[in-house]
Parts: sequence; structure tokens; C-alpha cells
Amino acid sequence: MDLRKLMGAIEAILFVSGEPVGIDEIAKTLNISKEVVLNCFNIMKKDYESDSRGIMISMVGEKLLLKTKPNFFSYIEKLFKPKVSSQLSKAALETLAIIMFKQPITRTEIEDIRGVNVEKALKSLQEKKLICEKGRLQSPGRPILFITTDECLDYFGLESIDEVNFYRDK
Amino acid sequence: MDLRKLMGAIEAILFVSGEPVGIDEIAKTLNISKEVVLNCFNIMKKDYESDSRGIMISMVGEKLLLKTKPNFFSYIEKLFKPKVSSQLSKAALETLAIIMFKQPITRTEIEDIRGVNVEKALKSLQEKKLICEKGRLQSPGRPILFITTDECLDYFGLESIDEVNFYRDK
Amino acid sequence: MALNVKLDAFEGPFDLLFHLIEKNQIDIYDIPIAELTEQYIAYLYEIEEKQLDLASEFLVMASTLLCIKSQMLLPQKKDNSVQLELAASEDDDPRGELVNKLIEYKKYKDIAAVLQLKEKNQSKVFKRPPQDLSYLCNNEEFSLTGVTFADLKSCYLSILKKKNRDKRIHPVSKDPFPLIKKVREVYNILLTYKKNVYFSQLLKKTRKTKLEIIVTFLAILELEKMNKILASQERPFEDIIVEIKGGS
Repeated sequence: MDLRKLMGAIEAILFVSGEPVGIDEIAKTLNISKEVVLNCFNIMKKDYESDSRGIMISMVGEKLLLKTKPNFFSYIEKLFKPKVSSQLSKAALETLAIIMFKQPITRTEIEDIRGVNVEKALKSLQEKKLICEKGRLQSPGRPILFITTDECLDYFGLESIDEVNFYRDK
Repeated sequence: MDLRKLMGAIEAILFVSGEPVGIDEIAKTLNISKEVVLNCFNIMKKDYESDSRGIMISMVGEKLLLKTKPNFFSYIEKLFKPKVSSQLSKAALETLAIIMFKQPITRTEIEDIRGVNVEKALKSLQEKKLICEKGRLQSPGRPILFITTDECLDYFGLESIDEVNFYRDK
Repeated sequence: MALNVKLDAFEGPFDLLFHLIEKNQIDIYDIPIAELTEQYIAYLYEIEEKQLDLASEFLVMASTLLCIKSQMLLPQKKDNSVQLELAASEDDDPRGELVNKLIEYKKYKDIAAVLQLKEKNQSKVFKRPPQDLSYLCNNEEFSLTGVTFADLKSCYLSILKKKNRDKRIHPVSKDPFPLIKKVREVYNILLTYKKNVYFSQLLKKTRKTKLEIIVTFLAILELEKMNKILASQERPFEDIIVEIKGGS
């Protein structure tokens, strides 16, 4: 295989992997020496310098990876920030809703209902003091139980948790 | 911004996203018209044809995305051993073909064309999110209407449904 | 006639008919219906002998073929005008409907073949996993502004609904008012008051649901049975007076 095709293969490999890929792994996969991989890397690095390229190749330790060029960061932020933010808000709202109506509840139980990891959402809800930890469940692993705080009830204009139960059954 | 820089920005955006990004979203983010985005797309498509590139740009519906070139499949397979999703059954493919060109369509109409029960095929297509329900027909029994999803074009790597006709007529 | 193909290989009666048509190089616009019917039915017999489950659709097609065959054997109705007769014989070909359906089916069979090819090609290309962009927003950066308790409740209900749809099972909600808990609660209230308490007072604290009212009543009956309290009523439908035993 000529150098150009090897460069294509390396680009494809690095593209698919979200993580850095070891130079030795690449060499083994393409049946070439590490020196040839480094050779490709040097040429690619130059090629990526073109203005028409939005990504670049870099080496961390003995690994290679592709990443976006920093000068395009503002567009990425503009396009994706609203999406990330709305995802975050949705996750937080859903998690809070589940805790509100199912408290006290463990993280696993919440994840079972939402179907996704809620670690981040729990953290941000705790930071905003909308939920807090309240003891542990007497079961294997003794998982932490979460409940809503008084501030949270207050925010939603609720006098006590009984009021939540009252509305839930309606 | 000149075309070359715009191309760089588009590459960066698509690289970050992983998933297809709407042409309108790209245009809005870069403050350019959809025509200019398409213009960039066409030039990029050519650029990516170079042997030294391992990825390509393609259009699905009104969206753009980056993917690896098929000729590097063997290396990616060797290195990452990706889970290759099971292929659709012949029954599912025939059912999907009918929905693609006759949507929105009811189950009975599909069965009339295929001459067999399509319940199972519909269910597996829905599970794979290639089709979805879209309202009901205003007729006795109010049967459910089915349409294809955006993911469907992506799944087959089709720019549009018309592309299938193009291949069929060849 | 070699009929050693399994029925599983066919997607339905149309598919099987096409197989026979192609094998015999039949002109689809001029199908020798008697011959085709014979082959089709012979095929079904063979399948049956192998004791495979024969889908009813295949039998329906057999009867359709037989019906067309018999129609073609019958003399056509004669019209007075020769021209009309000629025109009619074109339109009234009993095979017409079947041919149209076969052509329609063939169209989608071909499209399915294109799709299969495309699917195969796509299985060799890969997307990139979406980059984790959570760094774009701080963790606290979500907003509950304008979110009301009603929003929270409808959010909760829609999550439950989605979950039920996904799993197609119903969640068994845990009893919100276990009787034993209520018994303790009522007894504690009585202990603190240390005097007669009206049943309505036990419910006063907050607005109660029907279920909670019932459970509270059951708690009183339970405490009575446990000989812990004395319940009395001056008249039917009057408020129940609850008195703790051994209290002042």
C-alpha cells in the first residue's frame, strides 16, 4: 500500500475511535512499522494545516488522535451549546420530577425509570439545593436515598410533601 | 469568510457531532445561505475523494454527515471489532420498500401488495426506528398510518428516496 | 420438475409465483395460467408432505389461480359487435388483476433488492461517536424558570407513560399509606393530645385523598381491635370520637 492510502487508513481509524489510538496498534493493524506510521503522521499534520480542514491530527504520548481546530470553537459552541443546555435541563427536570413523586428513592431506581445515567443531573440538582441525601436504603450496597429539600417544595409553592402525595393520586 | 474556511468550519462541526447535522443549522451557525453550504458540500465531496483521505462527506435527507470510506472497513474491523448490526430480513426490506414509496400507508394496504401478513415486519422496523406511526386514516376502523423516519435514509446511506429509483432503473 | 426449494425461501405467494414465472421463462403479460396453477399447486403439495406449516396466504393464491383458470375455460360472453368483443377480451382478461398485482409486487421486490445492497454497503462505513460536549455548559446551567409544579407532574407522568410503552408492563406502585404506618401515626397523635379526638381532626392536617381517609379509618378499627383506644359515636353519621385507653 502506498503512503497516501496508509494515510487514508489512519484517518479512518482515528475518526472511528473517539479516543487516542496507540501508534503500535495502528502499525500492527496496517502491517507496517511504527516508523512508517510516524512518517504518515508528519505528512498528515502538514496536510491538515490547510484552511479547508476543520480537524487536525496530534500525538499524545505514544498515541494519535484527531480533534477539531481551536479556531472553529466559536461555531461549535454556537451550534451545540443550546442543544447541550436543553438536554441538561430536560435531564434535570425529569430527574427532579421522579424524585418529587417517588421519594425517597435511590439513584438506581431513578435510572431504571429514566433509562439513562442520572449522575450529572443528580449532582447539579444537589448543587442547586433542590434535592438532598436522606439516609441509605437497608439493602445490599446500602444505596443513598434522595429526597427533595424544603427549598424545592417552597419553590413549587408546596407546603409539605403530603401535598405532593395529594396531587399525585388525583 | 472565504469558502475554504467555511469548509473547515463545516468539517469541524460534522466531526464534533458524529450524527447528521441539518444544512439549515449549519447555514445559520456560519451565517451563510443554504446554497453556500451546498456549494461547500460539493467541493468537499471532491476533496475527500483523494486516496489520502479515510473519510467522506455525505448527505442524508437535508442533513450532512461524515463517515469512513468503505474500503477501509477491513482495518477498522481488525482494530475495533465493531458490532455489525444484524441485517434486515427480506420480509422487512420488502415492507420497508413499500412504505418508502407509498407513505403514509396502512398495514392492510401493505399486506395487499405483499400478499402476506406484515405484522412482524412492521414491528421489527419500528423497533429499529426505521418507520414510525403517523396518525390514522380517516376511514372505518381508523387504521394506523406508517411513514419512514429520518434515520431510515441514514441507515441506507441515501441522499433521498428518489436515489433508490435511480439504482432500480439502471 | 425439481421442487426442492423450501417455502421459507419465499416471502409469500407472489414471490413463489415469480420464482415459477422466472424459472419457466414465462411472459408475465401472457401467463399460461393452467400450467402455472398446476406447478403452483404441485409445489404446495410437496411442502405439505414435508409437514411444514403452510401459510394460509399460499392457499388463498391457489384458489385464486384455480378461479382464474376456470374463468378462462368458460366461453366468453359474445357481444353483437366484433369490435366490442375484441376490446372487451383485452379488458376482461381474468388474469388482468393478478398480472397487475404481480407487477406491482415485483416493483417493490426490486426496490428491496436495492435497499439490501445499500444496507450491505453501509455496514462497511462508520460514523464517529458524538463528542462529549457537556463541557460547553456548566453543571448548574439548567433553568427551572417558569417551571411549575403542574409541569413537574406532567413530566413525571410522561416519563411513566414512555416507560410503560417501552416495557409494556405496568409499574406496581408501592402502597403510599401502609396501614401499619398509619396505625402508628394515629396512635402518636392520640398520645400527644391525651384526650378525645374527633376522627375529622385526624384528617385535618392536610387535604387527604380518599385512600388516606379509608386507611385512617382502618387504623382506628385496628387500634380498637388492639384494645388501645375506645371509639364511640353519638349518632349514626356523627363524627367518631376516639379516646386513648389509659389516658387521662
